[in-house]
Amino acid sequence: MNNTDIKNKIENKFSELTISGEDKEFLTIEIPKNSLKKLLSFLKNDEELKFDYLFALTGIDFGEELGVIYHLESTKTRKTIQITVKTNDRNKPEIETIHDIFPAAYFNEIEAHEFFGIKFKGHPDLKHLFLPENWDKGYPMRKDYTDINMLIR
Amino acid sequence: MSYFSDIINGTKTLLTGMRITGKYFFVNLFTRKDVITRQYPDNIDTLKMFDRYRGEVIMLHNENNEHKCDACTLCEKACPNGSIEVIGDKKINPETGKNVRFLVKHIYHLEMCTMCGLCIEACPQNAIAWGQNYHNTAYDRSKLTKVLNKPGSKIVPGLKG
Amino acid sequence: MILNIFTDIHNKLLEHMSGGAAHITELILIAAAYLGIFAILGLLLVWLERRVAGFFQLRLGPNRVGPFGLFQTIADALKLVSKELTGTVKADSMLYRTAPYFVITTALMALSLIPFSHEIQAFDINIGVFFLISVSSVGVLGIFLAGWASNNKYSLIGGMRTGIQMISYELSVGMAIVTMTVLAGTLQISEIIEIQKDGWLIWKGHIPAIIAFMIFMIAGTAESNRTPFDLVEAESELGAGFHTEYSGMNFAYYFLAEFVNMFIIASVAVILFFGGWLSPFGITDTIPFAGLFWFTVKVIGVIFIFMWFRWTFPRFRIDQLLTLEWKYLLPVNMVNIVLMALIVWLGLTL
Amino acid sequence: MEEYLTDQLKTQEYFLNMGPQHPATHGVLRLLLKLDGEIIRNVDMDLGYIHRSIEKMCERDTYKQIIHLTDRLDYLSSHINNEAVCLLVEKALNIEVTDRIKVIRTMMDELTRISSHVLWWGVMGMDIGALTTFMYGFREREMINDIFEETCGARLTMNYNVIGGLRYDLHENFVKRVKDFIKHFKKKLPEYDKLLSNNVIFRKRLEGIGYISKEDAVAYGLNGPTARGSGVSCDIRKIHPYSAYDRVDFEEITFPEGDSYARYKVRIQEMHQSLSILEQLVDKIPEGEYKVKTKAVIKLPEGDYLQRVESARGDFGVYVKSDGQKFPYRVKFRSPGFANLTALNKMSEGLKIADLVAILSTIDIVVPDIDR
Repeated sequence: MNNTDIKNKIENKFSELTISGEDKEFLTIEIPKNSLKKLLSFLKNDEELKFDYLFALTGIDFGEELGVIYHLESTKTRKTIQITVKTNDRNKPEIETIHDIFPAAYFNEIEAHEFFGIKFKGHPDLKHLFLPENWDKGYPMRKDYTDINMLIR
Repeated sequence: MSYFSDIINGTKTLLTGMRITGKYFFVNLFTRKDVITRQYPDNIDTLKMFDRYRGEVIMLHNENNEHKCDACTLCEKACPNGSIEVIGDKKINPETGKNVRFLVKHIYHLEMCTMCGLCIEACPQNAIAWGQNYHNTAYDRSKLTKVLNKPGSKIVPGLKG
Repeated sequence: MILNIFTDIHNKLLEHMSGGAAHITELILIAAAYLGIFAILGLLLVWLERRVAGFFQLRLGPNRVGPFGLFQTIADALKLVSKELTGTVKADSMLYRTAPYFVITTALMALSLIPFSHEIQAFDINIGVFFLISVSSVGVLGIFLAGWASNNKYSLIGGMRTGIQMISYELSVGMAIVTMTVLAGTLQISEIIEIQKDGWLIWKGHIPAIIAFMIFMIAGTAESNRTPFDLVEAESELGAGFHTEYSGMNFAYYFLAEFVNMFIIASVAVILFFGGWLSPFGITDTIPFAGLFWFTVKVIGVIFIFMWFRWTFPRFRIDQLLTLEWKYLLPVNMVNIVLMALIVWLGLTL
Repeated sequence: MEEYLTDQLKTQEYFLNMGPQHPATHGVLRLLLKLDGEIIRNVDMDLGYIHRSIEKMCERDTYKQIIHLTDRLDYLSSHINNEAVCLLVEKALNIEVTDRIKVIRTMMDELTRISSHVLWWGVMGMDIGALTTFMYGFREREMINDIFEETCGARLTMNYNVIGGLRYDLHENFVKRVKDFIKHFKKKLPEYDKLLSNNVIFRKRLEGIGYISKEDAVAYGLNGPTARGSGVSCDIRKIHPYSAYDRVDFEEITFPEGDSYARYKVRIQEMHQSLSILEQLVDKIPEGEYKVKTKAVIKLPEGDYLQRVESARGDFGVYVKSDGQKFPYRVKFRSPGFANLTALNKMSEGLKIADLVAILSTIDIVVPDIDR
């Protein structure tokens, strides 16, 4: 099963997403945030694809938008896939949680929330994990965050 | 009868473990052959670090108190932590009449240095190198800020400066 | 020939003063002497432990202060003396302060029974062994109280673990001793040693005595809170266990008492199984004070085995500790007593 | 009767703060335990005590400068972390490195793995209560550290990989030292089994403790030896071979039991495998350049790049989003320890404090790797 097969399979099922990177190492999918959960549970539960290993969950600041990048790996085909969701709202960014599909996402989502301020809808406990409990100076990993103590060249 | 065989097998495994440690004990008691620790302040005279050991950045000086640094600041740019500050100035070389850079101070903050070695790689003149000094402790942080070029030192004649 | 230096002192004192005064002077003298022995023993054993641990672990151990590092522990003790005594705010301060004294007092009381040689035994009571067991079980209280009074959860867990551990292993120690007293036929320590003049009890009682010895060693390790039974202070789980909140000299009391307790357990093993201060085959029995040498050698031998255990084995978990006691040691012990009784009854002793 | 008892014998649950300074947490990890007596009801964790935000620091550094930061992630497999960044950049720029570089990198990886596992073994014994193992582990580790120091210049933060090769060529003593080490370690490794693995107390402490099923292991994103103890085949060296791993012969160790002892056995067996890899390569280091010429300023083309390597703790990944500048736009270090730690609550449910310590040991966490 190569990237083209996977691409075709996903495109048959979902129409609202864009897939690129067929010739690259892994497929790159960009999907609107409301169909994210549907796509992920499809990818996980499909017998042929079986993307059941959440390799990484990365929060990212695109400048205008905030987003989350999911890297999934299939334990069956050993293919990797990259899924990006974006949200326009910088003040109240909200993305659905996926920790009920991938338990591994639980702490990663807390991390993304802490550093990028992305609210994961449905996550039971978005506490402070890395930052101090009384942290209120914003979201440090965003591009517009400034800190006087930061070493900037 | 797993009850009794458990006891016997269990005891056997314990005795095997005791044999291993016991062997080391008696070897060390009588010969000290297996002792792996080094007696640190006692061996300070014989202690030698490996040639490539990255202890601190030093500037190489020859016997005439001359170095090779022409204050090009490539090392300062290469440093990820800002632990190098090169203070250079310009003057007119009396021989050639050109306006050239020369080094005033090469300041090295050992307390910020992560020993990544990018500065030494970046240096086109091989003016700085690794020193094998391992005894870098100080009671005051400011003592770790060092000036690498020795007082009164000059650039090796013939080089650009 | 000197029979017992303590009787000698008693008689000497009586020559000079009245009965009551002599008695009190004697008490004070002996108490001071034993306090000295306690401190020296504790410090020496700490040094020995560290040195032995060093060799087990491919190191040298303390070797800088004094010859062979002998003064290292004295230096450490001096450091501890000079340290501030800290405590938690809401600790039960009365219990918190008194708890260490439970431990040292009982250790001292037990120490008074130990015959270092034929001549040196302060207190030769006719129920000696029984007295020893009962006194040493009071020492647990000190640890338990320390755990409770510190008002620290780690200490509390440590204290609770002590309670469980001691109640369980007290049994095994007691039963192993009972097995040997069946063979010896007496509880008085000097008599137990006297009996062994024609052969040590571990030889006389052969199979059941050897089993009793093994049980005693296991239970004795547990009694003295040493690895593999050091759950009370399991440093990888509880930090320091019951003495987490103790500092300075209060901590040193526990530390020394732990080592003195180990000495006591080892001495009991030597008395019950290896003929106390008797020399092998009676070679030096006529020389005065030679017993001291043999006693020390034997005790250090047993202590070395304890240390060997400590530096080899991993630690038990609390439920495994109880399983070992109640499912393995206790039944074996019961059978062993019957076996010993049978052997004594049938006259099969060697 | 039982109802009566549970009604009368009420126990109170309480919290115990394990860490940030605690001997069993291997650094500054804080665990909040909800306990009933000694039985664990819930484990909550608080991280970040040594969070340095290395990912953010990378956004202001060039690709060359990133490498030395990865030393400080999982300091016990620093060489492997360096390699991940170098491989990523080399892959993105299509830099083909020589065989010599590949083989040396592989050997260094395996030495790193052994030194990390040896340290883990020593500390594992210490957590369970056998203090002596620590020094025995360090005896072997010291030999490897000497090899590193002689060739790379540092013992822990080696920073030996550079983009397009290696910082220095191998030291002339390298081959001899590695051979000495192989000979020495072959003799000492069976001792590990005799001293600890077969010890009845040790086995009783680990067997059946901290069980996690294969399905859960995948779902929680477990990786490395921790997942392989549950029977998940996840060795990146086999799945996505890099450097010289496609030309050496080794087995991927998996055990199906899923308990602490299985995880323990995986690491012990991995040391044997690493040793065999070293043996295969030590005599066959090809001649060639130790460094390929690269551009002075490295700029990655716009796009997403991902490189995974098998570090001593598991599946270490670097994800870089580049916008074509000389600084990366976003760098993500996928930390194996963080993923493994997330399953701690699942593993330790209903067990005792002593078991939690054992589990923490067998998942082999390194806190800087988790905090990043």
